[in-house]
Amino acid sequence: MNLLTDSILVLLILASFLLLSSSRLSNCIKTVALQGMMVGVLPLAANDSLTCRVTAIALVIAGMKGIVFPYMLFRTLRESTTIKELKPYVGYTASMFAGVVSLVASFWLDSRLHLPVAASSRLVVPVAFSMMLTGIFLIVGRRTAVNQVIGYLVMENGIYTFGLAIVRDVPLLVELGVLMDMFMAVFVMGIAIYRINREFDHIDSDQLNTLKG
Amino acid sequence: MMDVAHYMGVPLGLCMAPLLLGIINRTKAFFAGRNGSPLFQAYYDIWKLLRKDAVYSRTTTWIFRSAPVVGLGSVMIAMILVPVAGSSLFAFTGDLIFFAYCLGLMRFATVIAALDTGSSFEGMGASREVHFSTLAEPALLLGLAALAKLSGSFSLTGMFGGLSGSDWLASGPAIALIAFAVFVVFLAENARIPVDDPNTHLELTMIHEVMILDYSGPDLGIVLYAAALKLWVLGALIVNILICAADLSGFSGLIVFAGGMFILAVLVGIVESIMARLSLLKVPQLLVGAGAMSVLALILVMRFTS
Amino acid sequence: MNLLLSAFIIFVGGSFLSLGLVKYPRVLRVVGPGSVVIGSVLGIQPVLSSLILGTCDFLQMPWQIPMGSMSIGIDPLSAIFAIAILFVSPLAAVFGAGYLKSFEDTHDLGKSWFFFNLLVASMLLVVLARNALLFLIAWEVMSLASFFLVVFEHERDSVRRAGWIYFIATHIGTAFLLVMFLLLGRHAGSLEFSTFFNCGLSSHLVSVVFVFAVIGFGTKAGFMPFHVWLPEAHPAAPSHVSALMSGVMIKTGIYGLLRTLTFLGCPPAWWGWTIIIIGVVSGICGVLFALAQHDIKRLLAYHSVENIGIIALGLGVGLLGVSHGNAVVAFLGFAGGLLHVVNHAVFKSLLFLGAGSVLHSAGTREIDHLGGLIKKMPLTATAFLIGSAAICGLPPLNGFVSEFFIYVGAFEGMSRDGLSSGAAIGGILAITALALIGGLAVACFTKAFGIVFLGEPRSKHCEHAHESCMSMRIPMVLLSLACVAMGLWGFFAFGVMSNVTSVLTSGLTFDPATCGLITPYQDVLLSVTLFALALIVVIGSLIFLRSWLMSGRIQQSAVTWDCGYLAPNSRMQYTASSFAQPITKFFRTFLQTKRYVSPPEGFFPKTASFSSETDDFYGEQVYKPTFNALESWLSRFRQIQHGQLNLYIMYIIIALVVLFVWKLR
Amino acid sequence: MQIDGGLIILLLILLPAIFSGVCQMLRAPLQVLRFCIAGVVLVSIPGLVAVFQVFRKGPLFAAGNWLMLDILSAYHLLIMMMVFTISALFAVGYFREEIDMKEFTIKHARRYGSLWFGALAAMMLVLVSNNLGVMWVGIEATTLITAFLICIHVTPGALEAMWKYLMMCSVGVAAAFTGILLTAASTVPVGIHPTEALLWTNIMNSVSSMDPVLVKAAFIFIVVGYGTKAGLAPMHNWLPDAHSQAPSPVSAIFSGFLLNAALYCILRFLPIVEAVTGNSGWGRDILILFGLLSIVVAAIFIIGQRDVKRMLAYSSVEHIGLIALGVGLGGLGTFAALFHMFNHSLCKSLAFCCAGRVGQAYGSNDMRKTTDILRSMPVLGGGLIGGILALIGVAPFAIFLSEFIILKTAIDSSRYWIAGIYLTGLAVVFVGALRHAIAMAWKPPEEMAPDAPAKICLADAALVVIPLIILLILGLWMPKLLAEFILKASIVLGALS
Repeated sequence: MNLLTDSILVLLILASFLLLSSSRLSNCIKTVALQGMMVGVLPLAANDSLTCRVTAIALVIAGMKGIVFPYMLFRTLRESTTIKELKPYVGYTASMFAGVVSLVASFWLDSRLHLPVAASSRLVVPVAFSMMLTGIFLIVGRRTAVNQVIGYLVMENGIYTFGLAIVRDVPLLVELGVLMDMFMAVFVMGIAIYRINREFDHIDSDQLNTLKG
Repeated sequence: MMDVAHYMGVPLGLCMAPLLLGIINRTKAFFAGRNGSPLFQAYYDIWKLLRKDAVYSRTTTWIFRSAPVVGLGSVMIAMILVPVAGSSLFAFTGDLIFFAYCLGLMRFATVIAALDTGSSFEGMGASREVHFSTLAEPALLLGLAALAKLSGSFSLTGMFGGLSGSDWLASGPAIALIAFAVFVVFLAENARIPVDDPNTHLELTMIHEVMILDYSGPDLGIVLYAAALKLWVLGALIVNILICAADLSGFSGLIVFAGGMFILAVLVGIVESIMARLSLLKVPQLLVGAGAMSVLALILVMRFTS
Repeated sequence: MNLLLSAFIIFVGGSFLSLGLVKYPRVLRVVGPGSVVIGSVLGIQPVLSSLILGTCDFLQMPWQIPMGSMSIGIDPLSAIFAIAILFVSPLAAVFGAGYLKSFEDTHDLGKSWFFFNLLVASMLLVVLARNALLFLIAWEVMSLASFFLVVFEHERDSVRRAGWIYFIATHIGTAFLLVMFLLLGRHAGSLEFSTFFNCGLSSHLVSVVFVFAVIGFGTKAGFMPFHVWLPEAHPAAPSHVSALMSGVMIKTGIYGLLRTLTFLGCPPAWWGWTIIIIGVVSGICGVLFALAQHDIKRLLAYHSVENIGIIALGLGVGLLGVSHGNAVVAFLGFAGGLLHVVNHAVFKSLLFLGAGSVLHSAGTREIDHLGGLIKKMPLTATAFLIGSAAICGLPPLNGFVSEFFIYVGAFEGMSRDGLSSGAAIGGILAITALALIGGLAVACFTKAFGIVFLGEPRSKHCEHAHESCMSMRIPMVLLSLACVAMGLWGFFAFGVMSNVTSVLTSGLTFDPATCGLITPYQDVLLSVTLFALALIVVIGSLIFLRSWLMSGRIQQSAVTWDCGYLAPNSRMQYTASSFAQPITKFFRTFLQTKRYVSPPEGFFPKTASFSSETDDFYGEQVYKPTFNALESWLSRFRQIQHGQLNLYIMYIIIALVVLFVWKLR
Repeated sequence: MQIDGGLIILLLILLPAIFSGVCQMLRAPLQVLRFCIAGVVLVSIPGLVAVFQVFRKGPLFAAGNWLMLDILSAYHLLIMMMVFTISALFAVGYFREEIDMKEFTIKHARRYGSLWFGALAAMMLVLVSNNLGVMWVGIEATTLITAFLICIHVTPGALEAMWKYLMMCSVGVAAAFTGILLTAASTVPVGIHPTEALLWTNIMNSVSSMDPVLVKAAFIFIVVGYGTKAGLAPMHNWLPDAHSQAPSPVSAIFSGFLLNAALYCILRFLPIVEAVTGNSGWGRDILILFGLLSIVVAAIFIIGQRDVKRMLAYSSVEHIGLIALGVGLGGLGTFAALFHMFNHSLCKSLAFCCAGRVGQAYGSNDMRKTTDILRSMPVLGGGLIGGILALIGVAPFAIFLSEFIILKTAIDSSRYWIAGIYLTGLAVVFVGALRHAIAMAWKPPEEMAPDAPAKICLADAALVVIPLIILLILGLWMPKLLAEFILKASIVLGALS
């Protein structure tokens, strides 16, 4: 099973890099859908004993992250005229570089922290860190609102992976609640972007800076 | 000290004060080679004025009319406190403050009376008066404080009574400084040259004379008399400083004191004859100088006694 | 104590009653001041008895507040301030009843009387409180109430600005007091005043407490570098309020300082020095700035600074006396300072009421626009004259008595030791300063009285001037009488003052009131009283003599001697500015007077003008630049709220990283 | 009288949730607003019963210990009731004009009512949950629900504010979730059953054997994460935008309770981290840092502020900082902080509501335009000015008292630097806010001021006067009951034990 887990984890990192380097929003959404799906099935790969409950939750999460969220984002995108990230704060090459740096930093951080890892692979925690950092990087470094939501999703993926790594068993109710909240968050963000687009004719978060001081 | 000076000091001052003016004028006349007015001219003037009718400005009020008597009253009270030949009618700790503030009251009355006329000339005089006296007051009080420190007493009588020839020997320079400072204050407060010229005829340059321009008749007489008394009481301070070396009392003390006053008057006359009036802008410097001398004296005294 | 409590309750009740009576101005006119008068009359008996008999009374009630307790008490120290409060407040209130009549249509007098009563109540509570929290709350209520009273005419920009400055100054002062009391409370273990004494603070902290008390209380009292609110707030407030604030409220600062000193044990000499230097600076600069003002109420406000300086001189001399173990100096200094507190309360409120009366009838505070008012308002003029003479410290009025105490105390301090001793130099400083202040004060008040009331009217303002109504005149008459009476009471003040000073020195090794060293001064004061009396008698009989002399004489009237000029007019009179010009020029280094001159030019000059303006040195040169610099420096940080979401999120991350680095290394 | 605690707690969450649905069925805007009042009163009944129970008998538990109402949450519950009541009462007056102008239609009203009750339910969930995960869910839910409350009226500003609010709080709350995961991880060695691992009561019982490093890391995430929501500087940036753009009754909730709810979550973690680090003040130091930073930042922004609602928002940053500081100082400071929480919520919701009405009347929130309000609208203007005065710590008001006690705690523990920064910050706030308040109160307007409202509504007057009187009374006299209540609550936080 270890091989499977590790390969999924590597794919997750590759997805992060893809996100960092692609400018077309639709590509980004597709990538994040893929990443979400993989994160969703990760427990299946990581767990030795597959119970019914774990499988069910994993499938639901994979479905949400891989299908529902991207779908909602696509809907949002369809309404808007923006299809491409123009002039990000940090260029794509530099983003890639930052991704590499964050990956290295994650491994270093992991080696420093000595977390009581519950999962089977040592790779899980650094990958989770790297995804969190990438997510934040996307939020901070991109202009379009959609890309920021994508960043948020990546960060959530990272946190989820992190949770998988260190917490053996989150109570079902909590897990569902969290999921529900995430769903709501993306939903609300989608609506917000939709409205912003309608009101301002753009979804450029950079230009939302009239309120200051 | 139940001697004659104890009781005679005040009457002596009341009687002799105008005479000082006469002496000063005679001295000046002597220096100018004139005959000069009679010694008792001031008495004649006051007497003449007291018998006259009066003219008042329509602008003036009761302030103007009562100021001369307030001034006279306060200078008389001050006179009670000044020792003559080592003793005064009354003395208490801190009476020099009362003395100084009585003169302050007199000034206050004179100044507001001048302002009561609404004349710009009198206003000008009043303005100068308060300016100079502001600077003269610290000089006087500090000088007296130095004396007080020297003698260890804080009443005029105790102060002068406490001084003796040995003090002159011990801290002569300090006492001389004080005497000089008080002399400057004396000249300034009494509107003498070099601060003010009592005989000037140009209103713009006057200080004291211009403030009383509008007085006439009995009021002017009172003003003149009060001014003479002021000359006497402040002069008495200087004389007291200077004659304290001679430890005198009783009748002989009285005589020596009166003699000292006359010599002081002559001195004033000499100063007036040989000096020109200072520019008004220079007067503050003179007074601050006097104050500095007082401070210096005070420091000297404290060094000697500590 | 019960009477005092009921007085307090009447003040508070009166305040709320006035708030409810907004709709009935006629009733309000009676109730607003009425409650102040009734309360004061009720309260004056226990205060007097404590003052004269030296008794102390203490009352503690539970109070549902953390660390607070309703501890109130009266001792002679409280009483001497309470007497000022209870004497001046009702008179100011009665004056206010007349003064505010013309505002009835435009302003909400209910609120005004509400805050007035509240101010009186809180001042009373300040001097009675024996618990730090109670004290601070009363203190803050006092500030709040007086703030609202200051901004009574809030439609004017200058008034609002003044209110702002005042409230800020007093609030920042309070911040220091908070720290001070808490430092004391921390070591005492409670906030009761009774536990504060010698509560085991290190000498380090005692000094901190002292410095904070000087700053905190000095701000309220108007010690020189902290006085900036005074010349703003006093002119802005209605005159009866200025009278109350200047006469009484700022004295609560002195009270607080003294009360704090009673906690701290034997003072080191430098405390006395500090207070003396503050006194010298406040006194001299206060009167100099006063001299340069054109606004009569601003002038009076600066004189409050000056008189606070005189009080500080007295207290400083007293402190030096205590620290050198010299009972006589301690007694004379403290007694002089405290007596001046009461005296200043009387004559300063008199002067403010006089100024209010002028303002009310002539409609301007500009001294240079006034003149000749003595003919139209003889009573106001006489009252103002008495106040002026009193504030100059001239005998036989009350100002002289307290200055006399301080002079003698300073002399005693000076005469004891040589130059090596601090007390000697302190004494010299005090004498010099007092002498200079005395001279300058005469200059200032001859100007204020002379230009406002004497001569010919300088502008149209004075044409419609009229004597004020009865309710405004009575307080002025009473206060004038008090000035004269207290000038003669030096002898009686002695006993009272020894009661008060024994509170101040109660924790020390010696008590001047009982050690017998001071008894000779009782006779001295008797002499002062006698001489003051003699002065009155002599002047009175001289007046009598003069009128006898003048009877039957012809008294002609003419124009003022004009030196040959044929068409004099009232504009040619000396003005306040020109009167003060020689002195202000002499002291221009301190005053920094701004002069705006357009001199006459050409052979036939048509216009020329001159005006001068003396801003507060500290306000303009110290506080304003500092605050402006601070504000512009701080506003640079406002850029962190730039509207960019990305960077906001960055802040979150930075906060996380910093915490990790800081806390989880 | 035996009352089933569990039932009450469930009722507390369910009632608002049901009301939220009911709002969709109402037919007139005013009806919705009145229903809000009725609803909050209805919720208050079980709420008060529960608070009373807790006060008398100790914590109530429900749903297998997943829900708990202890004295700390009961205290917060009380504050919440108060804030929501004020908000509901003011909303009627606030929206009435918009209803007349047809700007606030039934569509808006339904949305408003549903979201309003939804927010109530979500915050209730935060308060009553014993499970840290559920608590998190509640906080995230409040974010999402209240985001829409900001833009009841879709204006560019409101949208921008909403977007920033949403993003910042989501990121922050995600960080908090990481903290919760770390906490859960740190309980692994303890051996609590996983389903119970996140129960606060269980964690509190097993602090001795938790991994300190993990707990510390968790606490950092928690403070920064929830601190974002609570408006602690430097994570406060969403706060002035959201507060200024939201309708005033919503701003009142935001400032009056939303921030407190987030802070409440941090407070829940504080005893854990303190116990784990051996009461060394490790966690309290962090709170002190954020508290002071918030005070300073707020002070800087209040000086030059022009928008009255933004100024009040920054004042909230300041006061949340004060509370954090008080709790951070511990001991008596915790007591003062909790007391301050009450005072601030009461005062701030009043001030926001009054500011909203004033702004409506003047058509602007710019303080340079809304001048002379004491004349043009004596009651509401008076409420605003009185509120500002109380907020900046003018004396007889209760906030002075709580600030005094916080200062006392700082000085008693010899932390003079803290006292210095604290006082400086407060002084700057005072200077800045007072300048604005004076100008607003009395400065004659440059243009014509709006005409005074036809008549002063008695309800309005009561709404303004009662909170101010409560603040006054609390500043002068603290009921024993309240003191005891707060004392017990601060014992939960590990103070005064």
